[in-house]
Amino acid sequence: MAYVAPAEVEQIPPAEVEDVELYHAKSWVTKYVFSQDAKVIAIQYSATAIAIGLVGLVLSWLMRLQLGFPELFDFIEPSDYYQFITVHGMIMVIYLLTALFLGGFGNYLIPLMVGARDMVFPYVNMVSYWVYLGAVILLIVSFFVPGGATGAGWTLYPPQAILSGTPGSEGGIILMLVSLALFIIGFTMGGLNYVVTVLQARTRGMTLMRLPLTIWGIFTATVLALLAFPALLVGAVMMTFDKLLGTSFFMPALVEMGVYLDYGGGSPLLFQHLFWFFGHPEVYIVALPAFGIVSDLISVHARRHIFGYRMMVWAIVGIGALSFVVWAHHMYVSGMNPWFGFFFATTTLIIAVPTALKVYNWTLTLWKGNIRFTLPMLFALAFIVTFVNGGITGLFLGNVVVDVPLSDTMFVVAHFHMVMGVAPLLVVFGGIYHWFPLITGRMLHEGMGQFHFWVTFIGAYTIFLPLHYLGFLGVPRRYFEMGETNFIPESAQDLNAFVTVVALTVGVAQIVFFINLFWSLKNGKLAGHNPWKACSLEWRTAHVPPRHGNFDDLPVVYRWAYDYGVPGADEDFIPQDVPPDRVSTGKGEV
Amino acid sequence: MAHAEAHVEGQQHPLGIYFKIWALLFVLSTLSYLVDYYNFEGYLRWTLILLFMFMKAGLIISVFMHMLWERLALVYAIALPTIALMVFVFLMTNEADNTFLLRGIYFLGLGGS
Amino acid sequence: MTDSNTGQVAARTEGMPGIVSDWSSDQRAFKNVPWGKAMMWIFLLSDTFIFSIFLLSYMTVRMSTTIPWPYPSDIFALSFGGEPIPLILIAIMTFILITSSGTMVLAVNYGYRKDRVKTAILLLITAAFGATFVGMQAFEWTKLIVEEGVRPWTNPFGAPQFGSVFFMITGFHGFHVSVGVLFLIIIARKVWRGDYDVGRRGFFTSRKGNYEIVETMGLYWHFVDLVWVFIFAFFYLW
Amino acid sequence: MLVPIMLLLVGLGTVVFHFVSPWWWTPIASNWGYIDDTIILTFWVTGVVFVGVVLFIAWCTYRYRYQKGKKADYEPENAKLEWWLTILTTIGVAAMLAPGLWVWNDFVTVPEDAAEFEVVAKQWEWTYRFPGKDGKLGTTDAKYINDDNPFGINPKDKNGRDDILIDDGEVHLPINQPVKVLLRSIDVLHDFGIVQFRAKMDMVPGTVTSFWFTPTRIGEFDVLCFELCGVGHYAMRGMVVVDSVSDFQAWLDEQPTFAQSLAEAESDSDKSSNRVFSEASSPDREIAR
Ligand code: HEA
Ligand code: HEA
Ligand code: CUA
Ligand SMILES: [Cu+2]
Repeated sequence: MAYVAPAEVEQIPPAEVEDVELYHAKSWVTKYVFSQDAKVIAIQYSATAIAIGLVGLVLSWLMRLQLGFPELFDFIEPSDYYQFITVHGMIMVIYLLTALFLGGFGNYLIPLMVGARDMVFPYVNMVSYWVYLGAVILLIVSFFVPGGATGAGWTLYPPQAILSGTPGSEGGIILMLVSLALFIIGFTMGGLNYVVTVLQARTRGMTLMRLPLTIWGIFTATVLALLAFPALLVGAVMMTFDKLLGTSFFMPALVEMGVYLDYGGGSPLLFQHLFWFFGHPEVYIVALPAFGIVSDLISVHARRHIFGYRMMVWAIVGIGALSFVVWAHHMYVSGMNPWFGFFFATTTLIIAVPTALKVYNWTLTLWKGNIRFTLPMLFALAFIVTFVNGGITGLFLGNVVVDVPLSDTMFVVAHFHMVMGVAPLLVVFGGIYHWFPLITGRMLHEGMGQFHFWVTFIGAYTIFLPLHYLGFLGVPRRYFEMGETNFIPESAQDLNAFVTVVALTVGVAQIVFFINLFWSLKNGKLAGHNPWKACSLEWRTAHVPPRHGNFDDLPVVYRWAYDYGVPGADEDFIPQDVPPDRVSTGKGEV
Repeated sequence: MAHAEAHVEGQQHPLGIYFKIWALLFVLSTLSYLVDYYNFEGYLRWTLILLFMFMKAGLIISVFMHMLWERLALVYAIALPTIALMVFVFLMTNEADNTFLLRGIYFLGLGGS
Repeated sequence: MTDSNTGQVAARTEGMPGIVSDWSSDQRAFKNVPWGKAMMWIFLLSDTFIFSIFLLSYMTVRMSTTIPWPYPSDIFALSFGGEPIPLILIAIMTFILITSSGTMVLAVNYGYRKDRVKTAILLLITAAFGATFVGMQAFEWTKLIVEEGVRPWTNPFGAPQFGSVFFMITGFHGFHVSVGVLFLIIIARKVWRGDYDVGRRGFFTSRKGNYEIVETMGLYWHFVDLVWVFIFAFFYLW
Repeated sequence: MLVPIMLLLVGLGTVVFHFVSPWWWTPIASNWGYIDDTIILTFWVTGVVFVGVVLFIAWCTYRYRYQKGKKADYEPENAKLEWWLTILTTIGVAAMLAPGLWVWNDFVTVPEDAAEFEVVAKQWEWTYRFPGKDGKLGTTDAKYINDDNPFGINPKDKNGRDDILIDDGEVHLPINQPVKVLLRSIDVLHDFGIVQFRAKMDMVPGTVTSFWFTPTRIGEFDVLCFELCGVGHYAMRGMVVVDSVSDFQAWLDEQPTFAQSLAEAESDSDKSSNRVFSEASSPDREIAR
């Protein structure tokens, strides 16, 4: 796979499809606003996702203020608090990470990395973004309708989500559901593009087993999303009907604040199954792209090929497939059929094996490498640490009987922030530091980057590590305030206050990151072609940043994306489109 | 192989087969309708319904949607993910049964507790 | 073989080795499958998940409710003068949808022969059958709502979920049919005008289309028929 | 140099924090010691892996830091190494899973001699019901719920007449007696959890869920709600008091039965005029199959 023998040149097949005809924008508006260029769409997606992510971040501060200093901030009412956690969770998982990884990184990198001129259906791709924007706007609007946004938790469990004891049960929940439905529709349009582009629009010589792992991660995540979102969509539709039409899909006979309601016979557990049939793949939807991207970051900056590439690909595919049969590990104490516990605990722990292999392969890539401590590498290292930490706490929760005392405590909150809130977000940052030179032609400022990295990594770790121990004490999640108990020590509150202070610090430190982004746009060091000396195709365009259509002539691929440190070659890397007979070997041209 | 193939990649088959399948679909639909008309009950009914359903679905997918002539790479890519659905359906039958049982015991007073 | 761009295609392996060689080849995993068709197949897979989960939810609420489930056979009976015939309207709708599938598959076939006129006419006939189907569904809904007093939240026969599921699933299916009819008409118009012969650009996409779109449309239409097979079996007959 | 040191510090810091932190679980008061054991086991298995991985990266970043002109080693795959890692991980996973499932089997197998009592949750308070002398709980339905009958007990079910109702959030249990807790909610999801018992379970309206345990320590234990149930979720508290058998019996004898509370309601019946439910509006339900 690695050092392609000259004989293989012969086997690069001819082009199967004619080169596409590009749509050329006629005006400023069609070029930058209603653009059909995947790269512009990617930037639109990313900017929107990050903007809404900042809203999520601010919400997390408000939550932390309340948790750290429960008496102090009387402008935060319990109902506000529940709205904050709900919208915070929803924004972070779906509107920020899913959109950023797939819509943002996916749109930018897929065509470039597979050697295509654009996505296969640029028009649909464009519509995808605008629908997504609509979903985001609806989400924001929901804060301003009477009753405010929904406070049902991001899991939106009925009956509670649509009954009056929950904030936002008047209008907020409906807007939330509609916004989700819109997100799914928009995502489906984009997602079909990503999948078909990877499957059907690769350049000559680009076999699936030569794809950079970034693409494998994004591709698999997109497939998961296309198959998992239907469950959420259906659940959302049915809940909307329960609320608006008075149907009883999820509503058994019940009493709302003493009033017997006209519902009967429905199954609240059904919604939970639907939600988690979506929800578990969803967490891998945000994890797999991170896995992929981090593999590339590690390989490039350790100047070493990724270790066990085939294993990495199969692990991604395997994790993706398995993620559809583990969903009810979120429901161990939901009152579902008890024997499910055996099934789901087993599948859940099995999924740890491919994940563990990925972790090993990352570390084995570092091993015997030539590691440069660039910013992307720092973030990648931090990812490994936080991900392993969060992953192993997943093993606690996955082992059904251990989950019983820990479920719905701060331990769960700590688990998923470490594994989802911190780890993939570090990869997002790493990815931005890595590809910013490609997108803008300039490097980000190193000093500001270092500061941002250390504060974010150490800070985020410090925020969430102690929360596990609150979970062991038995502090429940989604508590506006802990109040009096006879078993939780006073010191738990001090810990909470400490965590809040750290969280605010980390949050404020993000300002440095944004300053860096804008400052470097104008003043960053010029990057030139391929500043990191990477092998994959996105750095092999004629222009940096790549223009509409990406490549002048479509590249032909002769090798995998990880030919770093090939013995015999002069350089320590050989880009994918360098034919074997062009590799300079010191002994002269072959 | 013909070099034009890269451009014309469609499926061309003699019309005859479509008419045959068409007729067969009519027959199968009639049969499944008759299952109801003659009031078959219990397992016989369910088996027949499923049998005719799967036959119809199979014909539509394989002939009308041309799966029969597609390369296996596509066929499997479309078919395999449905396994996840089957697992889901299987588990939900158990879940629903369990709910039904509990409701019977605690709300309707059937059986011991 | 050289780097020519002529679209030479080597003979392909079949069977299981074919899967391996297709997936490990470059450029395309689905050989000979145009982009539009690949996209439609994957969309249909996603849509399969949607419908399956609708049906699964129906199964779950039906199995877990302790209130008797109404007997669809009687509810959907129709009498022409004398005895009520069970499910007769549904049976006719089934036949109509199958017929439209038949005309669709013919349209696809003529599309590939680039027979502009026949293709357009067959597409229109398909659309007409589709519209008839939707019309009959509207009739069925009206009858149920007005005469039988079935509502999404309640019905006179038994478990309230019966009505909810009925309106939701047939509604969602009917929506698919209606969208299909719309697109059939649009494509028929394009075929009729000869857009795919002269390579006229799409109004929105500014791209040239070709007759492959007819097959892609066909996939969608057959899928709608396919879904009906399952709805018929699980909702009306079970 | 900074990077390896920081990685080392993070790894070791985590371990140190674990061992010195004053926050750890609340002492157990039930038979579920096995659960704690499984947690400890999981800690050791995963802890070793965590420390191993972090130390290994720290070492790599030190040993293989960038040197100009150096080239990384080229070895894309190493089947033997990958197999070993797979096997070892599988063993590790199995070592945690097997005991876990074994304990879970205990958790879902209710012993024959378990006594039953019911917890009824509503927004945002806990109430409880014990079977009366007949040892059987009466059937219930949300439609029977009204001011006189907040538990929704079927008035026609004679098993329910002698049921003992506790309406004030505090319940007593006898020590060392296995109990099966039946969990019922009349409005939304709740979760009956007692940290010291290491057990919890959601209550789902429209069905009855359950778990079992044996209290092993006399004392008062806070009941917390562990499932988001609206704005009052955080304040939904109750208390379980574990008594000696005789204290428990004395307490139980003081509690009113359903029949008594109905009779009481009868006597001032005009107060309950704001009945929310009328028999006619919801027909009796029969079982379908
Ligand atoms: C990116 C997101 C992400 C990822 C990757 C994971 C990964 C995992 N999660 Fe997590 N999880 C969430 C996001 C995520 N989770 C979220 C958001 C929730 C809460 C939702 C809510 O309720 O609001 C949640 C909740 C959650 C629960 C439910 C808890 C509860 O509510 O009671 C469970 C239970 O099984 C669980 C398990 C796991 C497991 C076993 C993994 C595994 O995939 C982890 C695998 C990784 C490793 C294991 C680490 C690497 C391995 C090694 C270095 C070797 C290990 C060695 C040995 C095994 C010997 N998670
Ligand atoms: C990816 C997901 C993600 C992320 C990043 C975060 C980030 C944070 N979260 Fe959140 N959180 C969730 C997902 C996430 N969370 C979910 C799903 C829930 C459950 C909701 C529910 O129960 O319904 C939850 C709930 C939750 C709770 C529990 C509330 C409760 O149960 O009572 C708390 C409490 O401390 C909390 C705190 C924080 C803090 C302090 C941060 C941060 O401040 C951490 C530090 C910040 C950073 C490291 C960087 C932040 C930058 C951005 C987020 C945006 C900018 C982005 C780019 C430039 C790329 N979160
Ligand atoms: Cu009751 Cu939370
Ligand atoms: Cu999960």
